Amino acid sequence: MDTTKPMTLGYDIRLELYRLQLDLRYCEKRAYDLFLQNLIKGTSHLSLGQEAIAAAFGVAMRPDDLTFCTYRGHAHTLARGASMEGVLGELMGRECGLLGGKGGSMHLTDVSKGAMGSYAIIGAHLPVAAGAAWSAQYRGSGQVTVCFFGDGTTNIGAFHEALNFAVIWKLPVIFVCENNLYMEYTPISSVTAVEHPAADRAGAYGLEKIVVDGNDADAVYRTAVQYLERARSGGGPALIECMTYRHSGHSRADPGQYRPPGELDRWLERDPLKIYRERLLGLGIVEATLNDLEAESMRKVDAATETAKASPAPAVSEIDKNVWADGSTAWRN
Amino acid sequence: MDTTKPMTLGYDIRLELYRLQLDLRYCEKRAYDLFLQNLIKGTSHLSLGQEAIAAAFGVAMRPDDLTFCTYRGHAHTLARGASMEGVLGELMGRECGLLGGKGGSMHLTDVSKGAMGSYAIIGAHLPVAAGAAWSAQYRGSGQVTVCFFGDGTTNIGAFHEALNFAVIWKLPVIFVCENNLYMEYTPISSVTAVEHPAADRAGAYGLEKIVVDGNDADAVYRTAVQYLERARSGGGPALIECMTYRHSGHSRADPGQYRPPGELDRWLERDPLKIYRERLLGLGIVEATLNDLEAESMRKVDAATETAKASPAPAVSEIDKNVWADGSTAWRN
Amino acid sequence: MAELTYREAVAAGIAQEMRRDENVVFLGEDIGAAGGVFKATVGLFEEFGPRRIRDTPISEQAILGAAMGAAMTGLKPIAEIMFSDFLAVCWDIVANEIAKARYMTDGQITLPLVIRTANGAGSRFGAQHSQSVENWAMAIPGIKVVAPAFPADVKGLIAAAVRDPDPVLVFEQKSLYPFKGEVPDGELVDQLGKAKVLRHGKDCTIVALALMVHRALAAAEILEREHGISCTVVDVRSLVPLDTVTILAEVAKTGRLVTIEENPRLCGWGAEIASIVADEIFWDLDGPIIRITTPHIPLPSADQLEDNTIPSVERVVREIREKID
Amino acid sequence: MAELTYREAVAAGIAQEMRRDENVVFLGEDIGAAGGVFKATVGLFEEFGPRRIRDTPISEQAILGAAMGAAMTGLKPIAEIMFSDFLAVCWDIVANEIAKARYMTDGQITLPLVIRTANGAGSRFGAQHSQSVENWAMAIPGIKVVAPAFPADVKGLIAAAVRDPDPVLVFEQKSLYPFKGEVPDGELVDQLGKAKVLRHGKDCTIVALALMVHRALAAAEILEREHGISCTVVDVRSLVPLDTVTILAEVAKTGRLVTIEENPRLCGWGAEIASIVADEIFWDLDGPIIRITTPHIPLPSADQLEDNTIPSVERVVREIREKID
Ligand SMILES: Cc1ncc(C[n+]2csc(CCOP(=O)(O)OP(=O)(O)O)c2C)c(N)n1
Ligand SMILES: Cc1ncc(C[n+]2csc(CCOP(=O)(O)OP(=O)(O)O)c2C)c(N)n1
Ligand SMILES: [Mg+2]
Ligand SMILES: [Mg+2]
Repeated sequence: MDTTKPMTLGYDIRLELYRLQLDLRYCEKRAYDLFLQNLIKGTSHLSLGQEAIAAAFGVAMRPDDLTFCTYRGHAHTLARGASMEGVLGELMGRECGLLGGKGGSMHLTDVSKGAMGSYAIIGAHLPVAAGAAWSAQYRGSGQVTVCFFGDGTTNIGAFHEALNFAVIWKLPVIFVCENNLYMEYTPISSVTAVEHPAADRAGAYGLEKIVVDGNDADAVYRTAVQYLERARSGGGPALIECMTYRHSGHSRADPGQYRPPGELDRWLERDPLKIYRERLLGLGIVEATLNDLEAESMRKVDAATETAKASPAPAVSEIDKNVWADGSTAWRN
Repeated sequence: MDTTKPMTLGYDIRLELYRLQLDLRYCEKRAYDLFLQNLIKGTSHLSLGQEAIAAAFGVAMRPDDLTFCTYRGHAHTLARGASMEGVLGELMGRECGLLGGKGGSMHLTDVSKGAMGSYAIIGAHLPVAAGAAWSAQYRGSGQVTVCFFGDGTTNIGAFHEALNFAVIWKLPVIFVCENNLYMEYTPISSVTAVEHPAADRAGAYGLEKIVVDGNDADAVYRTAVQYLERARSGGGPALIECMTYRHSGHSRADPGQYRPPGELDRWLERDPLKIYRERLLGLGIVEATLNDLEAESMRKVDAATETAKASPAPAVSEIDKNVWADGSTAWRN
Repeated sequence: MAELTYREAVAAGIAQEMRRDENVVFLGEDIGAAGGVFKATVGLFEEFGPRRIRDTPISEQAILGAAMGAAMTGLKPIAEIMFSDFLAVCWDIVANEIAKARYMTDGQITLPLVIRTANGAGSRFGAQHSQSVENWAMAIPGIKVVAPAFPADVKGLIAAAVRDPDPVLVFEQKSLYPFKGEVPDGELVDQLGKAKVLRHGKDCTIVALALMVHRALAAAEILEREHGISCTVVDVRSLVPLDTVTILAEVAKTGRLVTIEENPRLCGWGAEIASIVADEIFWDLDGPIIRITTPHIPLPSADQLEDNTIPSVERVVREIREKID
Repeated sequence: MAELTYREAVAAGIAQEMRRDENVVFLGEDIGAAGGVFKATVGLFEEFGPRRIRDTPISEQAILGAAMGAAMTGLKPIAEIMFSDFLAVCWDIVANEIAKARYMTDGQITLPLVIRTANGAGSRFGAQHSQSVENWAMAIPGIKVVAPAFPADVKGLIAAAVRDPDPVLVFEQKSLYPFKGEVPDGELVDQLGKAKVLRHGKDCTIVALALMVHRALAAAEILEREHGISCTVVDVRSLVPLDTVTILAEVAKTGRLVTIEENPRLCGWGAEIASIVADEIFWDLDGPIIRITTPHIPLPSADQLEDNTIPSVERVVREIREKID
């Protein structure tokens, strides 16, 4: 691939990128509504405003590629093709949930789609992702592993160990830092020694510095294709920092009042869906096509919501299942 | 301080550097002899060949500065002024040992001399050193903390966390990586993504890259003075990589056979004591002066050995002392 | 007497000690400007400022390492680990460094520090944010461990922990943060290592901790009222030091021991107490020792699953009815 | 039957499984070219080469994380953590990730992996390299835990662990590495979750693990010969799953239980077994349950101090003589 010129993207790819961003946005918004109705318990971390990244990778990845993500993982899981009712059902603690209600919002997983789990301890999934990439390399499967995490994650030890490990074994893994400027309530800049918490550290692992506009699905898609291809052909890992912003608070409990006035508004101007819709119109795609996509996405979310709402609570007997591979939880004979 | 010109070192400093290197060398050699006589049990990690670093910092530090080091910490502890009988006694498990026989070779500590402990879990003492520096900053004591560790330590998570932490809080702490090319039996280059495991990562924490000849006590001393002064005056931390080599195996159990033929010989040519003796002679210091220093150092080691040998084993009743500040070990009433 | 919530009692305890001693400092993630993710440290940043209240990066090893280094050089740090589950990412600093430094150095190093952390289930957070891990700490020689059940104990035990010259882990049960209770006005300093007898009975002695104390009390009430079974309830409060004097005396009186533990079964504190009782007052026992614990599984997240996993009042009533006569 | 050392049995067990299954891979620090710091993996690198036997950086989280990621995608990794004390630096990966993945995903993720580690005291290594931490693992739902005492068990249990579809922690007692014993020729695959009765007696049942099994046997010999006290000795072998059937049956027969534990006292596996016995066969007991453990302190390093800290044959004899009649 000639990486000197920007890759030309066809209409089909572009429509797919829009469609997927819509799905992620509408489903996440629905999750928010369901909180307000108290149908979702526990906590929940939304990706509103950050959808371009998950969507671009979702479109760029091969179906058998592997995704690892965090508690803020609804979008990344959906982007691999997990069902909306599976996701919403899990958030609502229903039987139809991806994890039968056992995992909850922070642990969405759909192994059948290559969504290898959402991990809620900061940093832990980076070495796990490296391990999945090692396995792909060992088995010669050609799979690439993509591992998403936040800016705050770059200051924990596991980040460092995983990056070095992936490089020395030349593993087919892409580490994607979604820099949304904040950890929970604390700005990343106030606790990090460098400006770009991921990219400015790439050199420490012999990797190149890559910073991408994370609100521009095309930019993320081009970068994704380039490094997925490189990793797939044995060129080893990459560390990509995507600049973005979350529209809502860190989690359900957070109104986000620590953000300086005007900051959110400026970022809403750069809303990835807004940007992308305008771009498609500029490219001559007729508005009706977009309206159709939007309506179709909303129908899917509505249908999934109904399915999930209709699904019963998991049976209490499920508690005693699936610690072990034999399906049991027995620790004694 | 003008850091553009090399600092001129006076004879007194130079003789002190030689004297201290001799103490470290002779005492460590004695430890080796005592192993062979089976008077030292357990394991032991010698600094033979690496003495210039501990000695240079020992001379450069203020008496109330703080040292943190590893299981390979005999030299660093002695260099702060801990007694030889305390060190040898501890290695031999005697009552006169610095820790009364409770810690052993890997945990030498002499708080009265600012030797704040030897830590045997890779990486753990880096954040602890940062904490001591925080305390000095908070109390306005003007103390600087120096934290020694090996090349292999740069790949563990705690390294990363401590470096970032020290920089963002601008702590008066100097991290000194003694790169002796090997972890236990594995060359650092085979498992690290960059050539200089510490210095090539300094940029990831907004620090400058510093690589020093660790077998040249003057070079280390000059660097130490420069960054100790900077840290003391509020300029924040530094990460210094000292290139060196251990003459013996990793620990007592290791004959060091993984090293390529000729490597040890080349490094023996660059033995810090040999280099330094030649330099002093070249500077016009008469050989008799050096011979006297050598004899004096050997006398000290001999005397310490006798004291330690004469010291009894610690009383069994000591087992039940000093878990808690009240001197007891009680976990119940 | 003021009525405070458990979370307000946390801030009150810390504030009391910070006012008293300039060397008490507090660090952790989002504890300062934001007042903590559980809002348990609201107001401290405003009162004590950024020099003494320090927001940190997500670097738990650095947080506890820094606390350790500061404690050995004159400060009295309080460190927050946001959820107790995260102790796993800095367990080396707790178990291998902080807990062992004093003994290994034969007393040269003393570590007056406190680690506070939010422990336990009930919030639908799933298996990685809901564990009761006080037993991890109890199993490590060299750290003291407390787990208060009431706001007054929270304030008093945090104060005692700060004043104690040794490292103390304070497990705050996150399900109790909204719980309100009377807290005496003025300076309040409790004592580590003291259990409390909250109710006296004749038929069995229930020993419980944190949230389970409340369930034990509720169950005891029902057992008495509806089934004529009269229970002593002991709130352990402090796992290390352990108040075996009180526990053994209360078990000996009724002849029966029931532990109620939120932790998964294996190697819980209840096992330890059971083994002490079965050794030292075996001849006072009138029947089997019962442990009521969360089953030995990770915690599920959906409402009905979580509620049916940790010991409920109903389960305690049922098991005691079945097993104590 | 060949006579192998405990350390040779480690390599034999791993080699047997690597020959059988191409998906078994092995990673850790200095395990390959160097044959391991305890020389327990000598010859594997030569036989299986650098693709399957991988030396790693000092990055324990990466080692276990990599094992986990590989296990969920088709490999059967064996990971070495050099000293069991170092589990603390990667405890999150063990306790929060590996142990919970299967349950949290309701069975979507299965983790056929093995973690081997050198456990225990006796080498004068001091408090950070001598711990017996098998109880840390036992307390975590979702991992299986074995601790063999004999070379044949080492080989057979490592093989069983590799074939098991769930994560298994194998604690190798480092003081036993030079110990020699008969190991059957040919393929050897043991079974997880089975205790072994090594000696039958009438007066009490000693339950022990790893090195303590050898001390229990030696003590039982002396007690029988010199004091006329006849002891059953049960080697627990597997903490999870726990063979309560065998243990309860053997304790019921003698009416007395003595556990011998190398771990510091609080929350040891012996406490768990004591609590099970005191619940389920209380009426079969003829006297107090005795636990003989290392005191609840970090381990000292000097010869006399260390030797007088972990339970010795003499101490076992003395305590049983005093307490069992
Ligand atoms: C080891 C650990 N420490 C702390 C937390 C609590 N925590 C959850 S999310 C979060 C902020 C993470 O920030 P970032 O990595 O930027 O991701 P974002 O939430 O912005 O997507 C924190 C501190 C955790 N889950 N794990
Ligand atoms: C967390 C941890 N992992 C592994 C070890 C075992 N270990 C002790 S020393 C050592 C090598 C350290 O290499 P380096 O940092 O280069 O220091 P050197 O010994 O060369 O001075 C290893 C792996 C340990 N002590 N702690
Ligand atoms: Mg963020
Ligand atoms: Mg080295």
